[in-house]
Amino acid sequence: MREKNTLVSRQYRKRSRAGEVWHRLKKNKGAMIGLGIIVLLALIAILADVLVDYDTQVIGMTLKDRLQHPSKAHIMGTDDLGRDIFARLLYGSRFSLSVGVVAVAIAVVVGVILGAFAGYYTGGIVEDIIMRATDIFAAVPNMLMAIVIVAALGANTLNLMISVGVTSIPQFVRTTRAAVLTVTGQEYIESARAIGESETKIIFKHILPNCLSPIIVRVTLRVSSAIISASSLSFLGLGVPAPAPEWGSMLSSGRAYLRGYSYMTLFPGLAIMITVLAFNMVGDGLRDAMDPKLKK
Amino acid sequence: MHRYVIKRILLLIPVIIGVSFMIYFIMDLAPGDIITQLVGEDASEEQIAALQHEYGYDRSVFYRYGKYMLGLLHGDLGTSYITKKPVWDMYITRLPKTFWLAIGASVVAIGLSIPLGIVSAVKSGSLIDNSCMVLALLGLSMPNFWLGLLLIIEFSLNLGWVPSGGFRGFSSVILPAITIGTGHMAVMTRTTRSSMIDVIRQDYLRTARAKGVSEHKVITKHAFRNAFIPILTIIGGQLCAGIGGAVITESVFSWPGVGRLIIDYVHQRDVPVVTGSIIMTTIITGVIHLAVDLLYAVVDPRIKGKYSRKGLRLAPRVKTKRGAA
Amino acid sequence: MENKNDLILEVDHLTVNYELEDETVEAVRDVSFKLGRGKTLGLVGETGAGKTTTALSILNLIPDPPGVIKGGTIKLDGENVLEKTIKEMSRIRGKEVSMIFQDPMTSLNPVFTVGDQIAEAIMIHEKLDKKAAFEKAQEMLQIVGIPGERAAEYPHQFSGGMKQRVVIAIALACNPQLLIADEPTTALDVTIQAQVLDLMKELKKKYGMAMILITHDLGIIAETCDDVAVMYAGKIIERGSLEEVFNTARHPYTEGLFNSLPNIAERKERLKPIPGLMPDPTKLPKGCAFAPRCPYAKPSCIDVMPEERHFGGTHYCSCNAYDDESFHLEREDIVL
Amino acid sequence: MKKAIITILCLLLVSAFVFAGGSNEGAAASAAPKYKEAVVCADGSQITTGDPQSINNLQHNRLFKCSHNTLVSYNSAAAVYEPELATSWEWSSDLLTLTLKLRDDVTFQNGEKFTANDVKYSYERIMGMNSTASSKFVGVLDHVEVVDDYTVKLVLVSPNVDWLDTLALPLASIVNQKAIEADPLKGPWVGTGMWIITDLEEGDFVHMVKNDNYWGGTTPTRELTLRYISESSARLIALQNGEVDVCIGPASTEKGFIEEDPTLELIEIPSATCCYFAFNTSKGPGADENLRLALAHCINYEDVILGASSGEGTRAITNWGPATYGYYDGFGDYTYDLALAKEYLAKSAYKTLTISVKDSARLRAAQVIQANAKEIGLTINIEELEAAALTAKSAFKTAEHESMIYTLGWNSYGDDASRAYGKNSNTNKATLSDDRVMELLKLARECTDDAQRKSYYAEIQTLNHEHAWYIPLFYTELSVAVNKGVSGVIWEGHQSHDYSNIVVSI
Repeated sequence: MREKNTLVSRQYRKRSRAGEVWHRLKKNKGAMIGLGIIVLLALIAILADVLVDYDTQVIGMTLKDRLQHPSKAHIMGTDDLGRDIFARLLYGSRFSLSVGVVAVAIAVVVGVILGAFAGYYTGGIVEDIIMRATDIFAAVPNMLMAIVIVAALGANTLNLMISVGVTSIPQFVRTTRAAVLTVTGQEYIESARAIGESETKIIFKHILPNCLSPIIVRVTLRVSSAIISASSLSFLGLGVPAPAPEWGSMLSSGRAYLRGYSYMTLFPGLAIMITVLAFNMVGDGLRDAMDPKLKK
Repeated sequence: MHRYVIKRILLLIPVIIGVSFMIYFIMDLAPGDIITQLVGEDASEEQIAALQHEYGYDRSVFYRYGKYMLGLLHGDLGTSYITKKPVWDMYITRLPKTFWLAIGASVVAIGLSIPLGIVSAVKSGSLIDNSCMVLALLGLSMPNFWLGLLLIIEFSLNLGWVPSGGFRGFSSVILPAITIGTGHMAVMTRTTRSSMIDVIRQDYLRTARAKGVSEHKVITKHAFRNAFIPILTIIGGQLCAGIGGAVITESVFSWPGVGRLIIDYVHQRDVPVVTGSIIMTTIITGVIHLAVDLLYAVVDPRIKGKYSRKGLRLAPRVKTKRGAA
Repeated sequence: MENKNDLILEVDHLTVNYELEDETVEAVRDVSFKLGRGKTLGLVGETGAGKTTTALSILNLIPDPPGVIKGGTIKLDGENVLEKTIKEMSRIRGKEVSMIFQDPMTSLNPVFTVGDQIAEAIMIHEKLDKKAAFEKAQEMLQIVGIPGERAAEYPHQFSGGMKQRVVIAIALACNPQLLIADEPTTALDVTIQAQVLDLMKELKKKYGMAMILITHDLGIIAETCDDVAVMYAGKIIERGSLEEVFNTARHPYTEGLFNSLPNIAERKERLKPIPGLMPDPTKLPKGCAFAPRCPYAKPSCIDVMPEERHFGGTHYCSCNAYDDESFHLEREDIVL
Repeated sequence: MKKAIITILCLLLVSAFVFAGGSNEGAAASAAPKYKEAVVCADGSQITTGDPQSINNLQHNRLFKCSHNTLVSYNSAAAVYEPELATSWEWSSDLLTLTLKLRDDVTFQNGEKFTANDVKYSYERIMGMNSTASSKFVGVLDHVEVVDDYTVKLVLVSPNVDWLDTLALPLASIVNQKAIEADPLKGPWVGTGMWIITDLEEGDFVHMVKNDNYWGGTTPTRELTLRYISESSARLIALQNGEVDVCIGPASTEKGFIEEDPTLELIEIPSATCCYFAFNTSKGPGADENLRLALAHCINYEDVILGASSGEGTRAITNWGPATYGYYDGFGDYTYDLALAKEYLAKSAYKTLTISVKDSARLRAAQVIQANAKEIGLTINIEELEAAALTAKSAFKTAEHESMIYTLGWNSYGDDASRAYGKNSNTNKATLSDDRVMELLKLARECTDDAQRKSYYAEIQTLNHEHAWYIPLFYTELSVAVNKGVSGVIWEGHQSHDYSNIVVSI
């Protein structure tokens, strides 16, 4: 074992760390499939305006065509207002992805900053305040917290992002703090101090880059659960307002039609499922790729 | 040990105060207030004024919060604006149902995830590993109400095996427990897997193998027990989430649980019910976390020593990877 | 010695690779050696030389993946362990052969009492019930110098040296005929090292078992072993009795090992470390792996795989320098 | 002798058939109808209280119609007020005093005798309650006089010819003083009704058992449970599974399953619920009549019905209950005329409008209207709000909404229009305070001449048509899915069905 690990790490020393992670990620078929799907979804989201016309295809309705099962004209059928589900799904990627990404971005920015402070100034009042506040936020179950926040702020896309984002903050604070703590305790930080590098240089050059991997992994996994949270809130009528074709609200608007017109829930459901799956596979892959313990 | 438990319980107090403050203010300041809910749409001004006075809405939110907290100090969770019942009574009738659902979901999640996670870890990197992980992820990525309704249609309507909803004995727990449990699967399987992978490469497993312990026992006894702590953390976390109520699954299965209690009264702006229920959830969650931390000591004797040591600030939280909760 | 029945272990042409994603590490290359009953073989070499892999192969415990035993046979008491089923292997492990690992800190399962861990081996191999096994475990603890009452304690309550004693107790619990000790004292304090070594020697004598002692500490070898094998880059490059190897080392690498030892008698002399590092095990040269570091190397050494040269008795070494009959190591000049 | 024995045997046999009640199952099946002992009715709204005077909504009304009684009741089929706890009543000539004679054979479920004092106690309790129910009494009823044990006088503040209707509402149920004083929480559950509330878990169910001492008759059903199943699909599945016997409001898309199932029956009830578009006429774009009329003429009403309720609804011409006193639609509907709509819009300064909605049917209607409005260049934003937030936003005094889609269940009496048109009413979603309308409402309230009164109401509706404060959209169609054996329920257009006499034959 011991012998082997030394051999392996020597072998990888040739590449940069990011290159090394990428190299290992490339070997992971699941992660690459996931990454492919995410890139595709991102492209669809960016090109949504080119692919479909928002006014006529996405929100424009032809009520005589309502509730049509999938056919050549409408490959995923039409919804209860006669809109083409396929067009709405394509355009909806924009909302669903942005809800997931922005929510997590909010959580990351706030969480990482707070977590880094808490981790770097350990033992002080700063840490105490931050961690106690985090405990309080984390004590309330995520979904309830999100519901309460959306109820207070009102249901719209931005508030949805905020509420999902806020509920994810404690995770990022804790992850970052833990990572900073581990890294700060490492000998190379000590040696950086010993050779007299400045405090800021230590934080930015040595500590933060080495904390990235748990945070990156957490981000990919959190994006997918943010998408699910958003769709759950949509189910409760607290989601992206109509007629925006957010997948979660499409899914929940189809719930009354589940028995006769299951395709109305099937396709948005699949879209969510595939997206979540893709982010998770990438997240898992990244974790495996970044975790030295899992090297083979 | 006692000191530790007492310390942990005392540490809950600031959290409760923080949570109550946060929830009370958010709820109180949310648009729409209880007066309109209570008095209906064609009330006179006098009526509204009388009610505002009765509920302290003619004064500042700090006054209302202070009054509420004063009651809380005496163990009073408040009285519902809507039903006029003590919040404690309302909460406590819902709690057992939520509790059984949370337990059921955990049983489903544990029963499915741990075998999957162990197999994944043992066969890590293989096709089996990947299929296990995808299987586990399917549970997570399938929206709960969708899965729930599909299960009702199949097992209740078509096969007639179980009731379609409501809390009616053991058989009624099965479907909602599966709905929630499969959602927990992804995280738990992943945790089991990575924790087992950590452990599987430990020297003491080699020692065990070297003394002739069968491979099966090496994994299930020697490795699993060591890998169990992060899994225990996840189980605790999911149990806590369950105690908070699974709003959506409860809706689909007409389950009279805590989650729906809270959301129904959020919609009606019944501040005491929402605040009181969330405080109770916080307390129970805190107790579960404590129990989990104490269980660590049972699973891993090394931790026991840390609890009895003086001056310990916090629990030796075991770092875990929680993806999606 | 030559009689087959006197041999407890016979390793022939053992080759083990670690097959990584895009490279293959040749950890053990065509290793052969024999060990007589009751004898002690010292396996010496640098970290990464393949000592542990060789030892693990004997128990068929190479982590797979990525480890693959590519070829060879390992006959334990005349039977090839590489052909055994998993079930048969678990009957052999701990019963016929036991192994003590390098780091006592990590070799014990932290969540079980030491008594249970010793008793487990006894229960598996001697079909005793739990109570009887535990009693025997307590006896074993006493044998290794730990009070029997401490059987109910957990590993973290023991010091490093005590843990290694527990590991030894586990290993000896079922009177194995062969004990493999993989750097049993490396992780211990010097004072404890001596205690543990003494204990091992004493127990070995008491039970009359054979032992393979893996170490890079030549002092320990000198004190404990009957035979010595020196490994370098997955090959045994020199093998002989203790006296033969210590007094008349034949391989330049063995000489290098001796030269890098501090000599307390003559402190003025500077240490002479072997220059360079072990070669990348994924890209071993065609010829002698030591050639790049060898002070005697000729250009041809890199390309030509050295053959075994026998020097009488069991002593041999793999070095092409001996093609030249007049070749001898510098060290011999000093010693002789 | 033999003959006699045979005759006796035959008689016995026949009598066995005739008299076999619940005791002999095999014999009874073919002869007398057999009924389920326990009946369960499922609804998508939850019951939170057993106190009839504290709340006024559909699901609670259904409960209180079982557990409690009112002095009078309204028979919507015959459109007459009928005696319930009161046997007869009489208005004074100034329409300010109503004198009621009460039944003398009624006891409460706790054994207390019902007298005029209970009426006084109950009504005074409502007046002091500050609940949704109490606003119907406060400002209308001045005081209650007990004349003797079985005669009571109600003195009103101002004449109100629709006062009897208020008395017929479940919120005017008679409760028992002793019970309430003994247990403030469960005391109000005690009524004089056919069903005794035994267990109430809000958000789950209300369980009732039959009151064997009920003054008004009996029923073979022994237990009645009202269950809350929020998801319509799950509710229908529960019915199909036989877990419940009545399913209120099955999803319109799932009606096919009811028709397919031979054990189920779909009951369609003519609805009194009107879905309409309301502008906030007090400020903003809603105050601009041209914008209102532009929208009125560009909406494709058929599409709205199709989109909002799968086509199950009837076009509404006027914002009035179809069975409500004073209904008038002589002015005809708004024509679908884009050119006209554009003309109106051109005259308006506003080109955007926000619609606030709260639930999915209204959301769908709003989306259709949004698409319609686009045709004439009017941009509509949809704002989805929680019920509580929307109620607050659209409250009369503090109205902030621009427009909304609202659904009002119309009662049968004319003054119900005050809810939609009256000043200070929070259901006046148009925030209307038009002087003429207020005057007309008051005139109608105090008028006993039928034709005159109707003309007042017709004028209100005509004014609304001209100014388009409210744009009527459609009357929702009500349906209830039931187990085929269900009978005895009085289905109401305003949805406060009376389950008291429900039986399920098997």
